[in-house]
Amino acid sequence: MTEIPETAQFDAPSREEAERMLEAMLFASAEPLASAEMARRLPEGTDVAGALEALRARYEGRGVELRRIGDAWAFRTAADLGHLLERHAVETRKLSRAATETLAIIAYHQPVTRAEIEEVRGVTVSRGTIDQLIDMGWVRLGRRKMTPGRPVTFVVTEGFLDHFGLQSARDLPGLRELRAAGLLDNRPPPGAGGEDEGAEDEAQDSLFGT
Amino acid sequence: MTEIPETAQFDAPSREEAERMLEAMLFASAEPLASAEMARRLPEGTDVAGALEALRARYEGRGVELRRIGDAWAFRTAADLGHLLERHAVETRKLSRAATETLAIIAYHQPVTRAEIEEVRGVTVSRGTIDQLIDMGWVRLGRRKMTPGRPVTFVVTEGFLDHFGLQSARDLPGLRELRAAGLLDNRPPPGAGGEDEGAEDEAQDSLFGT
Amino acid sequence: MDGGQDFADRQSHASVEERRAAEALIVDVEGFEGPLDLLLVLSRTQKVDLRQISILALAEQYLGFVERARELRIELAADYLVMAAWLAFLKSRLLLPPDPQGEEPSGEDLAAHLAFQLERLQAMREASAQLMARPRLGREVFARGAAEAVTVHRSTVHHASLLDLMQAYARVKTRDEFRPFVMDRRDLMTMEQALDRLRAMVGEAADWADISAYFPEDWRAAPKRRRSATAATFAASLELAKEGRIEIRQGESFAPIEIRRKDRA
Repeated sequence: MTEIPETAQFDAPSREEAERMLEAMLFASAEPLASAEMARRLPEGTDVAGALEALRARYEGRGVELRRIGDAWAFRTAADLGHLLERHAVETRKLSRAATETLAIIAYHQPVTRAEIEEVRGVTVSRGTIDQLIDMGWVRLGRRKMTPGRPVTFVVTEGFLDHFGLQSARDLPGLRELRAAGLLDNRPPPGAGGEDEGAEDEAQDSLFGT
Repeated sequence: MTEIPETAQFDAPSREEAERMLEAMLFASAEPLASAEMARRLPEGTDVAGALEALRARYEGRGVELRRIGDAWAFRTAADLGHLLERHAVETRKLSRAATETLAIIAYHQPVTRAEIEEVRGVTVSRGTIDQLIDMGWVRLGRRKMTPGRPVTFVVTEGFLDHFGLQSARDLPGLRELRAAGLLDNRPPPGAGGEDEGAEDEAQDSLFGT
Repeated sequence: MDGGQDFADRQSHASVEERRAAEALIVDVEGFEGPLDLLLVLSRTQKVDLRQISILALAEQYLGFVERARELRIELAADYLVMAAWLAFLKSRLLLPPDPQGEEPSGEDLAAHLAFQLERLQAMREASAQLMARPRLGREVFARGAAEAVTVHRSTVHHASLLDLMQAYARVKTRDEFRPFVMDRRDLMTMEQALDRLRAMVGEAADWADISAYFPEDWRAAPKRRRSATAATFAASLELAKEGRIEIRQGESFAPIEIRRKDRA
């Protein structure tokens, strides 16, 4: 297939006009354009090399620059402005169930060792869960326990109290209050995250009569 | 999702620098950028409107021009250079006469109900016609009309303005003449209902801001 | 409307031509977008500004068209016939003196509205043509070819409410109460365990003693473990009694269960 230069029948454009044409072509092209290719699309006799050089000079120091890449040319964002093409988006996500439970145990039992947390939760607590809580600034290391092995303990931070609007960790409502407030969950079905409400609670409470 | 302005901590840039920054952002984007979005990405206190105006003047008559499209801005190749760029042209489905007429009626009469479109065209408007215009991103649903049945209205989109190179719906070709000739009035057939032209006119006035 | 006289003139020398034109139109009926479109095309044959067209003449032309279509046995859509009926009505209104009561809209008003509709449709056609003739994005005007996408750096902030926290704690604290017993190996003494323990100890048991005396130290306090130890030890003692190694007694219902070594005399 032969390309018929669309504009070959016209006279060679002025330098100014040649620059405009190259500007438009380079802007619209998805890839760097070879100068030979640009020459083919411009009226015969156009000083492509000269116009490209002029165009490059015109854009020097601007927000976009005309760059030569091998035999081809392309507009590129000025290197120092790359940060404008980035955006920081912060997404708020609910804390995972494991993390919330671990946090709750630390808050209610502090200072508490990892083994104690596991004892209460009935499952092992992954290193990552506690790290996450520490990263969030809600949990920090407390004093070591005076028991064999001198295990580290975890306590909640000022930031935690602040976030949850508590004066001190002692302000956390007790189990009895939780139950009175209808906050006690029923048995979570194995594997499933059971966040079900009151009705069943009541039934189970009377059944087990605690 | 919360946006953290990346550069908010810096001082407002000089006009020259603001132009560079806008140039980079606008050049990089194929879609029009809302000025609010650009302001968000620039240091606080940047005179975005002023810099955009300066940038537009700078590019006037070049091969690439800065266009305003509603509240957004975009670089676009100059219309007279299209012949050089035809190789990039995306072959779009040719619109039927029904579709182009419906589009024009929506653009000139917006916000307009389907019944009103049918009134102008004298035939029923098939569901598919409006769907096609919506699919193309040229038409969207507007507010419901405060008339019995609260019918939905159709309006043209920013994509429409972008496609047809219009800054706003006020710039539609011949709009002023059509209005002056009363051809955009909603004139009910004699004997059908009251003379409620006043309210309609007001709605259109505020839309076209004349 | 100035229709009447004008129309009579035209009809005398233009009717043949018009009839021919109408026939040509009929062949083309599929190409029209409804009666209003057809009326607009017909109005062009009057070769005047749309504001000056004779609606009466137009009505005549349209009715002529419908008439020809009937003669040629061409099916016309219902809306063409509705329009024909309406135009016949309009024609009569235009030709008859206005109703002195004046309740109904006058023929002039109706004609004026039809003229307005035609003019408006024509205007929208022209507007649509002008719109389509504009330099269009992707055809004559182009966007940035090598768009650089904005990189979005996502970071996540986790949050929890006090309610989440309390519910989590309540969940943890009540989980034990509802844990399926098979999960609770720790707090469960099997009969085999109790049997092994009892076999080892029973040789010394010359005197009656409560079976709870045989529980391991750490199975005595916690109620759950104590219950399990009770059940397992009781079952084990039944087993040993069956083997003839011990004796069991209970003073009354719910009284402590006691065992002692059975001496094989």
